[in-house]
Amino acid sequence: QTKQVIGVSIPAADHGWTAGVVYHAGVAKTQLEKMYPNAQIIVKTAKDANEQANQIQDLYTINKISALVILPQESAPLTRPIAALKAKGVFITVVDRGLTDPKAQDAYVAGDNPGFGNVAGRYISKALGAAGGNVVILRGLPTVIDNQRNDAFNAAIKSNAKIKVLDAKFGNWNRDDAFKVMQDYLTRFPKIDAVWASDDDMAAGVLKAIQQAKRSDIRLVLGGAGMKEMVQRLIKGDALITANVTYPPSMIADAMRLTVAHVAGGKPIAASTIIPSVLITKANAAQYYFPNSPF
Amino acid sequence: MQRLPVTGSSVAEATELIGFQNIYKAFGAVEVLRDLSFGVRHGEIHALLGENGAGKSTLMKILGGYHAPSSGQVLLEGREVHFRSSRDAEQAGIVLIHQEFNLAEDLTVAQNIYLGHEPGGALIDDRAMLRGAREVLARLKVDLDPARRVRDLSVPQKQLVEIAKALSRQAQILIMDEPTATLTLRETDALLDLMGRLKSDGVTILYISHKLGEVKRVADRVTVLRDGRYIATDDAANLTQDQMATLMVGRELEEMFPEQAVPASDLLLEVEQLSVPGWAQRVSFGVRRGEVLGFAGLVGSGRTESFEGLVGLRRHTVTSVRVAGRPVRIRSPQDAARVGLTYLSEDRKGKGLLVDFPLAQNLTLTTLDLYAHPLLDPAAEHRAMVRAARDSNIRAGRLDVTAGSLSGGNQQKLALARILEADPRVIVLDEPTRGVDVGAKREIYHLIHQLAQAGKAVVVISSELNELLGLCHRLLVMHEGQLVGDLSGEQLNEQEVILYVTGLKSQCPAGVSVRPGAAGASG
Amino acid sequence: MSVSDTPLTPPARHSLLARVAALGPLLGLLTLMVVATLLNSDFLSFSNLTNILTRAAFTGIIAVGMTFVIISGGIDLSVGSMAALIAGSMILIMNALVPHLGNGWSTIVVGMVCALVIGGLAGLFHGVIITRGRIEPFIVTLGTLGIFRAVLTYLSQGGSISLDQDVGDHYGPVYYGSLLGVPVPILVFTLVALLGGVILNRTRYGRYVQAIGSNEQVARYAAINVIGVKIATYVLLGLCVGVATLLYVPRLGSASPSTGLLWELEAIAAVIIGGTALKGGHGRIWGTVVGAVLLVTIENVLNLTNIISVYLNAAVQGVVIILVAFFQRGNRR
Amino acid sequence: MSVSDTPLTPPARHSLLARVAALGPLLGLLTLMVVATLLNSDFLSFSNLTNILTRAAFTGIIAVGMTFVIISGGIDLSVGSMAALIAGSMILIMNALVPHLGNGWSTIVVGMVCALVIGGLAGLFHGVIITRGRIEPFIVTLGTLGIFRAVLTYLSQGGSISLDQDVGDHYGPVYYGSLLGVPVPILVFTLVALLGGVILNRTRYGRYVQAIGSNEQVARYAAINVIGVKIATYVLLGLCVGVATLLYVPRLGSASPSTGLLWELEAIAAVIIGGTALKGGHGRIWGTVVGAVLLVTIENVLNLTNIISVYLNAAVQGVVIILVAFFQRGNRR
Ligand SMILES: Nc1ncnc2c1ncn2[C@@H]1O[C@H](COP(=O)(O)OP(=O)(O)OP(=O)(O)O)[C@@H](O)[C@H]1O
Ligand SMILES: Nc1ncnc2c1ncn2[C@@H]1O[C@H](COP(=O)(O)OP(=O)(O)OP(=O)(O)O)[C@@H](O)[C@H]1O
Ligand SMILES: [Mg+2]
Ligand SMILES: [Mg+2]
Repeated sequence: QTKQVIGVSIPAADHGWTAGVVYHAGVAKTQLEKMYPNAQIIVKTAKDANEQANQIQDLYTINKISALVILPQESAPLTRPIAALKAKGVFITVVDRGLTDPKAQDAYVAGDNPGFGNVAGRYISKALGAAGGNVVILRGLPTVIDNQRNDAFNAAIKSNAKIKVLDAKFGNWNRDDAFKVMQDYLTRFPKIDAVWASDDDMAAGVLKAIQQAKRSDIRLVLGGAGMKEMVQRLIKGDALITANVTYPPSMIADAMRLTVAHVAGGKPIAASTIIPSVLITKANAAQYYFPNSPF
Repeated sequence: MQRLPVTGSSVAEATELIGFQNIYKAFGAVEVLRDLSFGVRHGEIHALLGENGAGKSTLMKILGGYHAPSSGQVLLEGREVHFRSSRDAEQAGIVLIHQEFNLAEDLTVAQNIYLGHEPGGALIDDRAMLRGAREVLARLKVDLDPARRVRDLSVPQKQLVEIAKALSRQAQILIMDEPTATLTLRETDALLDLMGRLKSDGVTILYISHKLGEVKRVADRVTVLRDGRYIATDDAANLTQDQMATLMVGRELEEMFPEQAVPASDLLLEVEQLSVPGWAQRVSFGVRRGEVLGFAGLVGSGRTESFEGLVGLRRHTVTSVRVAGRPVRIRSPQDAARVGLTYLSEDRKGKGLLVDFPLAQNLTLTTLDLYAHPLLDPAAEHRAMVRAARDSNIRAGRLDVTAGSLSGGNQQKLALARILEADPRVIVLDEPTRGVDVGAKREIYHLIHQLAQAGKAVVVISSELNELLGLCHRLLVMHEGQLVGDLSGEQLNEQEVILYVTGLKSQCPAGVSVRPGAAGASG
Repeated sequence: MSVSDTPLTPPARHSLLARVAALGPLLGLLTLMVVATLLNSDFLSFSNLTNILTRAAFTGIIAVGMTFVIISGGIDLSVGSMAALIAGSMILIMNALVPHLGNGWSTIVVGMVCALVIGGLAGLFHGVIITRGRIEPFIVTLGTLGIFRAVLTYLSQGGSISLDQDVGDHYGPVYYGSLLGVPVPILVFTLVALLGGVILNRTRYGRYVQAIGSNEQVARYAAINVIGVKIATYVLLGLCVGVATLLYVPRLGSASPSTGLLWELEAIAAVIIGGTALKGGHGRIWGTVVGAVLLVTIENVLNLTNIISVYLNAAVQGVVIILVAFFQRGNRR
Repeated sequence: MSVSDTPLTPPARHSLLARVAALGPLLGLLTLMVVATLLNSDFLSFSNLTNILTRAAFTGIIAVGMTFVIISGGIDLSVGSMAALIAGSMILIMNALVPHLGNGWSTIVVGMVCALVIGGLAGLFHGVIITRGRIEPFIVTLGTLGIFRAVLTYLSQGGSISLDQDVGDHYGPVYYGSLLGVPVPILVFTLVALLGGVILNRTRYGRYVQAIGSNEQVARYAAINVIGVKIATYVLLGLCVGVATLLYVPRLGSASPSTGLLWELEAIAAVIIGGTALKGGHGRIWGTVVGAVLLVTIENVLNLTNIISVYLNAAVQGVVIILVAFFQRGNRR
């Protein structure tokens, strides 16, 4: 059997979650190359959509890949470049961020962004109970996935009429910015019951701001994506962190596994694999704890 | 000439403080100084004369520690010295006043004067600095606030700061490279007096100037260079100004000022009620075709600002401007250029030339449209430069160097050549012979008259009274922003003009301007 | 201070050494290409080389305009945001035109014209505020950097703006097509660079730009319309951004808040690596072109090989940039 | 020159108008504060004001160092990355020291010293390469911008490096603590600013920095050690980055590839808004301080209100920056 080159193109590690993606991709590469001696896997990271488009071009031109697993930095701008590769016969597996034209891909492995928002929204409305309360939101960066999550969250939280969303501002998936936004929320709103930080990196910043302001009105901070420090706090029984919502960076490894099995092992692959977002609570936390991952 | 004793022997006399021995200096392939030897005595004022580009500044920079000679020795009290920096030279008591300003424009006067020598301990003693600066300025009889930023000063004021800076260093040997080039009567007088006092304090002064009258007045001895070679040294008392000029140029100079032709009667430029806020009020005058009109005045009298206003470089108001009888509105230098009015700035380095640009590109800057069809033709620009170098006698080692590497006088000639390229109808020259040697001065004077005869109107702003008197048909005098005199004919003599210049005499009550047409009547 | 430091103008400019140093960026690029070929012989393949040049076209075209701005003594930090805004507006306009003009060339041409007009207007705005308003260009364009991108984010409501699929199919050849085997973006880049070179070195305007950067006062006294020339440099840059964007849109078919992120840094770096002084006064277009290609080549080489940790890509880029600058340092004044 | 030779009116610089214009950034800040108070009266609360000043402390401290670099005619684009690298290294060092020195102050002090040393060394590296290597500071620091952050990313393997929990608890007061009711970062910021002001305006070194920025040749002729002074500005800036970082680390107790992102732009903007010329020569520390506070205040005001779309935040920032610059333009040369 001829050597199959599989390209993996993912965003550069610029915050916790993407760091997890890079980590899991690296781990999967080692495992899979051992499992399939006829497969060579090349992992590339890109800092933006433009660089990623360049990168997959290079993977095709120079490395002569036969399959590509890609977690697009952004959906729309990468649709065309990916379609161009598919037209040249490369097997395409898209991860997490759906392309604007699904015809450009062969397989799709994704987390569930609306589900992520939905699970979070339902948890908060339940946790605040019948009395309801005030909620502030920290959004990520202005992108399609952030819009999807935010819309689903808002829809879900409507189920509890007593809940009032005070404001939603961008924390840029960044601890620092989340810290500042939260500081200002605390100045502005005398009573906040729950914070949807929508990401564990941001939740870390939010917690520090609350700690500094010595505010006791906040009952709950909900992050997301299952960062190991947060899961650990959950296991320890932190007062504010009572739950988390998965959006596992390890989905890249799943996608790689499926793709390599397909092109190097001839196994069939489903057109679409959705990895659902689930609620982590103290009860099931242990199984989502990866101490070796950077995330 | 043959009676001049040539003392440039290679053995320095015992009484000599400074000895130059067989100095050579080359910049790349360009030889600037060749086998120069002469001595300077203790406590004398020793003038250094020579044409533009003769190598005077270069030699002084060698003495001041800014350049090293390519070969040859500099002796100080008979001992050979090797200065590796100006700081070394300063430690030996030698301080140089640069021909081109070396001031940090963002710093204040006092900060510049003390740059590198700030008084005080860990913290600078600002008060001592201001006090000290005020003292040196007072010695120069300059009334200048030492807390002002140099950027806001005029050219002459900057020159005075440059001098004050050197004075504050308590030099034993003071090198002055054309310190009076930008100064008017009064500051020049004060400076020459001060030089006398310094001399009696035992300071040795090396003095470069193209103003031979001054040389005659203060110098003890004179050394002449030509083309980087030593020519002669003699007591100043033994030489007339004409002899000095002859030595410099190497041949007899004819009459400095050309015959004046009679101007036509029609006015090429008429200006009514020109005011530049803060600098000049209601200045009105006219210039005839073929006329050379002089503007005299002290520093700060507003001549420069008036004309900068007129050509649209400053905010100004004016009742009317006519060029060749047609009313024009001038809001920018481009407007002025369009109607054939050009202005040569007195600030050569700051406003005149692009020192980092090649000569040709400086020459053609205002007249680029002549070389664009529609693409620029560098070959044509080069040809123009060759022509201009010949016509204006610009001496450069090669023509592809940058303007900044020309000697001061040659830069001035280049700046002048540029504004003539535009073939203007009315030419305003602000200090056109600043830093120019006698030979070249004469050429410029003749050029001015050729321009006048060719039917142009020429306005000359100058701080050299002799120049104005010899050159101009008519002289307007400004004092404190106002025209106070319109002198011609008999009135064109030094005593009379000085009375007006210093404000002791005025033709009209302050605020009432001289009518342009009234020239004849008052004369 | 040693004596040898002091000459007023370095006579060395004319020496052989200086001539070689002036070629610094080119030598850097060649060295890099040799290394790349040794690492992976496919580097020199025709398709890889055209890939590199095509990619260099975007920031390259912008960098040509930036060269003028920098030579004149200015700077423009907003070009990346401007590109994003132009891309977004252009797509919205074209999408809106489809019902009226169809999804063919008439729509696309109108879109392209709009790209140029928006770029030109943005440049005009910069130029006027900077010259008439007398505000540091750094500040003005730092401000518009935020403004342009924010407006795009608002237009896209945080998501992305996608071009109508059919229009995109017609528009595609502008990026993906080629003429005589040369991809269109490379042709346009070449054209822009040649034109830029001619304008800078062979026209009055170019000379004035250099003169103003060298000494603004002198230029003013020499009856040069300083304000007009300066404004024109920003307009020119705006137009270049417009051209780059109208080549870029068919490639990715969309615009989002992250479009054109950090292009300003890349464009400015290309200019400076190419040997133009950040303080203005003199510079050269070919240097800028080499600079732009060099930056893309570094990225390409990193994609071609696997020898260092992915985390260290940026470090390699940094080291190469410094090394290239070191090669050409003899040329600095 | 007698009294009668003095000009008719004092030059405009010394006029009332010029004095007011010189206060431009301060007026901008005050206006903004008035608007903010009208929008949300909590703005003026003690805790909000200390929040603002504390946040301003990081980029503010860096901006003080940057003021020196810019006045001397240089620039440093790498400060954000440098902060990230210092934070990461410092945390790793402290974590490694816990077994030996315990989790108390001795570990922390060693960590702090390391922060300063790393910052100083990075600055020294910049200074030497820029002066001795004669490379444009823009290029050198653009290179190290990539290098520093890449090294941190490598060290953290893309994730974040977290400080040992117990050390963090001991270290916390350096950020969260206060002295006489004033948070420590504000105190340090004040101290650094005062020191910076004294050094810039009252010491020889400060004077030389200005002289070099104004005219390097003149400085050299005045026998100033130009190279030494320039290197020292970068070292000073490196130390400032070190100080800022050692205040910052206890705040979040971690460093990640996104730590300090874009701080360089913020620091440079603070300097320029404060009235220092990008071309160097003159500047003022108090202006920089006001600039830093102003930038943070804009952000704070935007967070405190809800009147415009979140998507337009950056646009408001941009407009305010340009407006403030417009206020003080009279002050420009
Ligand atoms: N750094 C330099 N590089 C090249 N040529 C130089 C340099 N400095 C001076 N020269 C040349 O050396 C010659 C002598 O210049 P210098 O300045 O000494 O003349 P000068 O006698 O002072 O003239 P002026 O009266 O015009 O000031 C000139 O031809 C000048 O072009
Ligand atoms: N207080 C002051 N503030 C600003 N500038 C001053 C002041 N005092 C004097 N000056 C400067 O004095 C200079 C001389 O004035 P001006 O140029 O109008 O005189 P002038 O008659 O042209 O004399 P000259 O051409 O001989 O210098 C002005 O350029 C101006 O800058
Ligand atoms: Mg000279
Ligand atoms: Mg004057």
